[in-house]
Amino acid sequence: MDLMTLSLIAAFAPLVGAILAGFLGWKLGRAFAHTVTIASVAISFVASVMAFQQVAAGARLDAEVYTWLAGDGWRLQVGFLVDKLTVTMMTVVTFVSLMVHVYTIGYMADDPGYQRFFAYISLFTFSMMMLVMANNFVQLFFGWEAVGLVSYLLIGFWFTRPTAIYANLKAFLVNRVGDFGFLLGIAILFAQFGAVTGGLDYAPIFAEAPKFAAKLVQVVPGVNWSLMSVVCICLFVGAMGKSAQFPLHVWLPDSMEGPTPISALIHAATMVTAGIFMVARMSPLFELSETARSFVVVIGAITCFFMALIAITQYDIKRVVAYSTLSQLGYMTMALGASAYSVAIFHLMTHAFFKAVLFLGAGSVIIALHHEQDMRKMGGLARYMPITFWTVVIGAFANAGIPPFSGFFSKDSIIEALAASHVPGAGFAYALALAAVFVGGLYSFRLVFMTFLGKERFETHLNHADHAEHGREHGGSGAEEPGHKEMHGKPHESPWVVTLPLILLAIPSVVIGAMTIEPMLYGGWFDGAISKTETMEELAREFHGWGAMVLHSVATVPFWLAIAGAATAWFFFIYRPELAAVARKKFGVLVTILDRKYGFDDFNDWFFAGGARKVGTGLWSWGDRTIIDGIMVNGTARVIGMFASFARGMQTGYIYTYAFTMILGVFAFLTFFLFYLRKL
Amino acid sequence: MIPLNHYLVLSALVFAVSVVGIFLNRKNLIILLMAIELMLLAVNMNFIAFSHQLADLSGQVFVFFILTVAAAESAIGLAILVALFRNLKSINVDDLGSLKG
Amino acid sequence: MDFTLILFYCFGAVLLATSFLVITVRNPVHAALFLVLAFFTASGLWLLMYAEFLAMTLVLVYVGAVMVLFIFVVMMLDINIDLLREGFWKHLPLAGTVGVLMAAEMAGLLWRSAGGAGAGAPPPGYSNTKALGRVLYTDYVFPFEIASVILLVAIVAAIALTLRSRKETKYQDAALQVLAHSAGRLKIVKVAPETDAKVDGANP
Amino acid sequence: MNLATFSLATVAPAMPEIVLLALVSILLVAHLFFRADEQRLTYGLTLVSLAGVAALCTVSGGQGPTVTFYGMFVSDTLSQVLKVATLLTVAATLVLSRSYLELRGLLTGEFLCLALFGTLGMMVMISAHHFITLFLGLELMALSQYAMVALERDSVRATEAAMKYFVLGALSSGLLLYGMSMIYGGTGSLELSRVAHAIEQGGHNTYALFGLVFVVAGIAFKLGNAPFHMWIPDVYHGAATPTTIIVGAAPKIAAFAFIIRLLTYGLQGLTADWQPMLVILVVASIAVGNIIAIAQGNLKRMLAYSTISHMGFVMMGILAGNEAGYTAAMFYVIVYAIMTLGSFGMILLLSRAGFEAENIEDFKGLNQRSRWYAFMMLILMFSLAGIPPAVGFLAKLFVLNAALDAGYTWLVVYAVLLSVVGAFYYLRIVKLMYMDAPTTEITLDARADTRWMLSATALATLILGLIPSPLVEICSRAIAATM
Amino acid sequence: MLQGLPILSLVIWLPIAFGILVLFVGKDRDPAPARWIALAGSLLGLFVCFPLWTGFDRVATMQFVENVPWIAHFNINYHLGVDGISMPLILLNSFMTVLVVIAHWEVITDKVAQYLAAFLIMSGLINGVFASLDAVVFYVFFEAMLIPMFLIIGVWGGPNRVYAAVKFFLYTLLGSLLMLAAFIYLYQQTNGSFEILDFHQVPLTLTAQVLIFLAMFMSFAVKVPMWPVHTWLPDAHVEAPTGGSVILAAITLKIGGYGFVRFNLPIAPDASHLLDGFMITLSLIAVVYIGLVALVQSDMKKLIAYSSISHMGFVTLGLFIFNGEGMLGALMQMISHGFVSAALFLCVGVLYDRVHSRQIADYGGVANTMPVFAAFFVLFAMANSGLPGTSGFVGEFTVILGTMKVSFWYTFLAATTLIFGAAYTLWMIKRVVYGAVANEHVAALKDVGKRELVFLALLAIAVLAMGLDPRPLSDVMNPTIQELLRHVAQPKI
Repeated sequence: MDLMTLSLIAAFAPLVGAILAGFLGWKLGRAFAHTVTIASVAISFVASVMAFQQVAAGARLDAEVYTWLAGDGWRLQVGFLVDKLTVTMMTVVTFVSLMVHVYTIGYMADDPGYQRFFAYISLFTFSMMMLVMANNFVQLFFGWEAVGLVSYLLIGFWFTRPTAIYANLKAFLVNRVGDFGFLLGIAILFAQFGAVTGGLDYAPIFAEAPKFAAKLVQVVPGVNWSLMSVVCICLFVGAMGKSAQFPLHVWLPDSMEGPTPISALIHAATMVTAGIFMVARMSPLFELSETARSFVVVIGAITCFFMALIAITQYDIKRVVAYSTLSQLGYMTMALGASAYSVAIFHLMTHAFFKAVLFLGAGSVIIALHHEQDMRKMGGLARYMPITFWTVVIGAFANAGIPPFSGFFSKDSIIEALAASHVPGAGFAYALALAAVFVGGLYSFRLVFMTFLGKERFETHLNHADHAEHGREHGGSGAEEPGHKEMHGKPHESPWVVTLPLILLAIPSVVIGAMTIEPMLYGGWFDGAISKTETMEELAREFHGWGAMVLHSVATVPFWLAIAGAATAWFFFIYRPELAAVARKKFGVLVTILDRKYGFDDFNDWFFAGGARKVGTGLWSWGDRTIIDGIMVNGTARVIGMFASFARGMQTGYIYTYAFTMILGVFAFLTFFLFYLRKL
Repeated sequence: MIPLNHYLVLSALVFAVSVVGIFLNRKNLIILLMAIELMLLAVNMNFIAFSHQLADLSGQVFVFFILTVAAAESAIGLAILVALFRNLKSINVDDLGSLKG
Repeated sequence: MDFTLILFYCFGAVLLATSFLVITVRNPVHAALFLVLAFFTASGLWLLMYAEFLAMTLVLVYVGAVMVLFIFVVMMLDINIDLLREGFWKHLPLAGTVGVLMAAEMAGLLWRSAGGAGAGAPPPGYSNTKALGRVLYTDYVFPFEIASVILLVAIVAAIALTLRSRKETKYQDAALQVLAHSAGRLKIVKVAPETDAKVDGANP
Repeated sequence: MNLATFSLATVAPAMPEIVLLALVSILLVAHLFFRADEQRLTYGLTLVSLAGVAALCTVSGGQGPTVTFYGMFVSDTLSQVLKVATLLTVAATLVLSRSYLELRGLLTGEFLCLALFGTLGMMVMISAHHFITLFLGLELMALSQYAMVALERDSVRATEAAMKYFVLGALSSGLLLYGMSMIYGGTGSLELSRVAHAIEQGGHNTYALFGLVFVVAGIAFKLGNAPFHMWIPDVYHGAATPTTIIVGAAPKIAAFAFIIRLLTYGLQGLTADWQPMLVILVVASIAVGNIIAIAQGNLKRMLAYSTISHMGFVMMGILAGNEAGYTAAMFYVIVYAIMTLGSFGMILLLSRAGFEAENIEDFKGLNQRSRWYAFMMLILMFSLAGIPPAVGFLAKLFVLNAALDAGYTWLVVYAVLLSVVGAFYYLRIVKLMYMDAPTTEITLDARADTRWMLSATALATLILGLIPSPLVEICSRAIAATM
Repeated sequence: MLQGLPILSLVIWLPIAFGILVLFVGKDRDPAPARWIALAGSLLGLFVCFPLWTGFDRVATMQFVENVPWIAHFNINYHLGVDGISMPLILLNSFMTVLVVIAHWEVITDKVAQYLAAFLIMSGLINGVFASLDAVVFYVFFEAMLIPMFLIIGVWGGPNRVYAAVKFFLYTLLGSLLMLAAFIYLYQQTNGSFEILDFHQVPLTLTAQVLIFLAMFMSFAVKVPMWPVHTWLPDAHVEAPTGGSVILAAITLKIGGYGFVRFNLPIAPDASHLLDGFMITLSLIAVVYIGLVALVQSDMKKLIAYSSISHMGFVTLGLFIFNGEGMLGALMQMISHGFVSAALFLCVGVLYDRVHSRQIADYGGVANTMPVFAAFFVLFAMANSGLPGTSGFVGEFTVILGTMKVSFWYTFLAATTLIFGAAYTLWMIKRVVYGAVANEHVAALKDVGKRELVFLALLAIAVLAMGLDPRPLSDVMNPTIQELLRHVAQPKI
């Protein structure tokens, strides 16, 4: 099969699955829904792998599927660009998606919205494929928004929960803020390049871009900015929204209101990395603007470190993982800023696996505990659910960047890249990245220790007051959940549909880093898809194979920082668990700040949401109702009415008034002629 | 001979007086009707003066018709007045105010 | 200043004075009489312009017919004269001002206009009446007919408006009496008997 | 001077008038011989007379102006058209008001004869070619109407209205005559063509100008232009509704003819002088009519004020001072007569014995009571408001077009803005009919002739709106033949 | 099949004829015949529109031209024709009429025949508006259309319907009468022609152009509506019955946009260029200000009404940036908004028919009892927030692309609709559709029936089809747009 056919199959098979499940699922039942969607995603995966092989063999596709819209001298198309970057993403996306589909059978077994859920995740897979396979900005934006839509639908999947529908609205709006920037970026590209490129396809724009490298524009009158910087920053704002970078990160923790499989699939492995993918895809543009990269690296650093800190104080298992995701996304962003695009993609890939493991593991725990998510009510689960435990441990190791797990290779490469980079802000980023390694070790193992080891706390948790308090603490996240009332006996290991994906994902979490670092980063895999950069060349000079890297790591700071983090976690949560509370008290202010997530949510609610409502109310009641309607419209009517009553009074009913008026009229005419026209 | 403008001014003054009579009088409708006769008199004077000046008979013919019409007019006016008086028991101009606004 | 001019001024003064009095005097009978005087002076003025026929007609038609009609109506309608002058002084200033201004404007304008000496006396043997009569039935036959229609209308209107059969007068219409028959006088109404059901319903 | 100069040829152009006069005279005598309950015979004869004369008008009279009776009388296409329009309007009025009149005992021989005399007066005016005929026609019409208004003689309102109408009408006649006397002095003639000729020859003419002021005032009174409008609301309100139509519809056509004959033909040379006066009239009329109408609760009064504004529009057409303007004004005035017939006809339709449906409130919920007549009224109201597709819009369009052509852009904008104000009160009627609940359940039981005639007039406004070309052509040909 | 027939005349008069037929046939007691005749009429009306699409040459000239003298004396002709701008709007209108007839079926029980007749007649009149090439004919249709709409709002509307109806009527009338004055002026300038195409060619001074522009602006800005003459719209929408809101939002607002394209731009190109800042400013105010106002509405229909104003801001923005992208985007936005706003109003109508409230606060958790409906509602909401893949995206995106060619900050402000649009629409969705069942009314809701499914599905298909493949539409529009832009670029002074 040629690449085009494969691409079409890979992209549209999940759509077909989604449509079948969505429209016929309610009639044909659950089995039909999951069969058809899993089959469709499996087909997509197979097609992706076949495409991978072809591309690996040197094939490349950049072709139009159909013209979407055209005007005078420009046309916008739907088309596929399948190169090595794309196939990497395709394979990862479809694989993780397939795993999540299977996992869902177990996780959502009792849910009344079973078919709907499958339709959604298949639709998501389609959207994500459209996003990664785009050969132009329009389709990219389509995919970009479509994954946002599905994310919205899935976060709000349990739509009777107030927190869920709050979270999905928030997620969509925050993403829209990012999309706002993204769209501006696209528009600038079109405005500047459109005349030459006749559209928004990548290839001609990348080809043209260097000619514009020195072009200056005045966005603020009088201030000259580099065009490419403006474009890249705008585009990156989009990435900030989708990849939850500071300060648009606020939606991601709340998005944990959605069912866990989608937290794994969308909010960890695939969708949130779309921003990273996009920037990597745009590397020819970003390479033209140091300012933009500097911006990127700083944002990434801030996200990476500060979000990791929050993870330490969270008790909700999914939120810990979510903040960990934020932090990891920060790493990737830093890598992008440091021009190590392939490293970012590399970390994206490894992260996809290990974070999926963590989420699905967490989900497994949650099923076992009948939808309990508070880690304070867990502990000691390792003995009841060994598979989950071991896979989560693998995930935690990878997450903490302990060699030789996959996360180590990617994370270490990022830190190396930061050290090698000369972009302004790289030094700052380097420092924060190192600090984040420590924090990463700490929260990863805190999670493992609190959940799986230590005392068993899950039996004693069914206290309603306590429950309510916890609900408040987490924005009401733990509110009513179907089937979550009583604990029936001990927790037990999840069924095979849950554990199989865990295992299948855990394997690459371990090995994928070691397997692919060399070809992917230094073997020229991404040549032609991602710009070659100085940073990468410098890294390449230092790289001597994965084995050497592992061995060498023992002599580096990050390794020991990660270990230190893990050790700290052990100290506080296994060795002296009571100290955790003491520390919490001691650092009360800090903990409060972290608990309140630096106040972003409050600020956003107060300033943006509240402010917009206030301004809207003001404009409505003052602008529309008082000034325009009250004074201008009804006021005019009133004035005319008053005038009418007054004029009506002149019609007195008496002949002499009438006669007098007539004579006045004649008199006026006479005077008019006599004095004004001087005719008489 | 008497210049034309003498007649014209005289009739203008009579005309003005009659007009004032119409809107000054607020009590008696009959006076109103008389003022109208006076007004037509002024007009007639004009016509005759011009007719005389132009040595053209048509002005005088017009006056003839005006006189006829004025007679008919006063007949109808007085008839209306009588009908009104029967309804209103008054010919006070001020009482003629039920239709207004 | 020749005699006619003096005559003009005299007549003019009387005409103005009487017209002024017509609109100001209290008693409508007096007003009517002043109007008669005004007509007389006007007819004198017209004579100065050799419009003999019209001068005569004015006296005959107006003084003889129209003013008699006026006085007749004044007499017929029993009017409280005292009430009729109320508020005269209140309205005088405004009405007077406008009147004076208008009169001044008109008079001033016409005074300035080409004076013209005025045509002289008609040639001897000229009969104003004859001349008028000649054109009236030829050139002006159409308006003449219309004028007659107007008079007809006045007659019809006056009768229609004022003729009335008094209510208190009893007429006998024999034709109607003959036409009367029982059906128009007597009506037999069928009253439905009260049914038991209704009684039951009313007394549960 | 030879009395034998009258021949059939000289009399023929006036044949419709002569026939009408003869018929009225016969009727006047004949009706005395009918019993009170046989007055429908008089009524029938009246209609037959009107129809017959209208038919006669269409056959007699040619294209170009034929002046006869020594310059007293002119017959041309304009007179032909306007006479037919007048006669039909009067006939339609009588058909509409038959049951109303019968129920109130007003359908008397006097009423019908006076109506016919009034019509004769209008015809004389329309064909006038001389100041005297203009004046006599006007007076014949006016005197008949004074009497007709007062004919409901037991009604305080009617007699009061008649008195006001009479006094003010006489005052306006006085003004008109005064003006005519001045024009006579200025031009030395009373015949319109010679007047026109004299003005064109004469250069500046103080007398004529001075007279013009009074003439325009007199005309404005007849047409009902502010500030000479004040009789209109009271007379429309006070008179019995059929009389209101008689006073309100056909006389506007005659008044238009009066203007055409006097201002645009006789005083053509003074166009530049009467235009500014007409501007004042238009401005005042449109404002007064539209604004005061808003505050009315009585439909007849409201329509009266609406008349004032409509007459402002007619004047606007005249104001343009060109053929297109006169054509537009003529179209407008004919259309206006039809709309008046219809809108007052609705009042007749809704009225019953002892009940006058003249308050706006009486139209509440008409749609529930009768869909058809609510719809008819809707058409009429939108036509009056100048909303297409009813013909009122086209009438306004043509007039505005003419005014703009003459350079009165600001006036057009002004008129247009006030039309919006005007639309409000027409809308209010529609609102009451369609959007309010009826206050009474009484079904409409008007007689078939009223109903058919009303539907015909209302549909005519719609059909003329869709197919206006014939009427436009007639108007334009009539005006062209006169100029 | 319909070759040789006067298609545009059919398109106009067929619905009107059916409307009159319905009026006569319809009985208040038994509305069924009226309903079926109306349905037949609307379907037939749509059917005769098809040749317009299939037989349309993708060029800029006027097609399907009919030209018959109407009032020869004033050189007014019954001149019809469509180009790439008007033809899609006619299709849209005919389509919407079918939906409205379907939508009324069980909902309207009072004076059914009159209701349907009003809609059918209005449909024909609106087609006339789009097809007229003679200014007076245009104006006749333009104004006549107000009458049925006035009645629809006033007779079948909500509690405050009279105020809304009168406000709607007078607002619109005020604007349109000034336009009439401008038409007359142009008639003089062209030496006696009311042909719109002649208006396009006539040279005018800048002052004249500005005045004409402003006069027509008054008319079309009210229709669009642009800030600050928009306040009739929320009132009218809220009070109108569902069908009225649908036509009002989907079609009549488009007449405003169409008017700008057909009249303002080509007749007064220099004034358009001179006043573009003014127009853009008003458009952006509409987008931002109205977006914020929409956010705080507690009445669903009012919210959608304000959202309409905000979306129509994109239309005017796109028109006055003078490039192909903007123009195409504006036209696309018009069509799309037709589908989307109609769909949203129908959705609200579906709820209103069951609960008899439009207040957001009276709902909550509708998705529990009406899942199918909720799916449609969310889809249309997404289209309203301009999600790619739905029709709402096409216009907004293209306009934004075009605007960026003009100014960064214009684009910046315009693009805020991405945020505001999503905020107000989805917040409403959150409060209405999602959540736990809020009260017993919601608990008692029945999901959409077959009839409702039909119109919702039709609209959903339209929204998605246009979002995924707008090209056929753009191919129709593009030649006309190019021609128009060429024309507008040439000074007329």
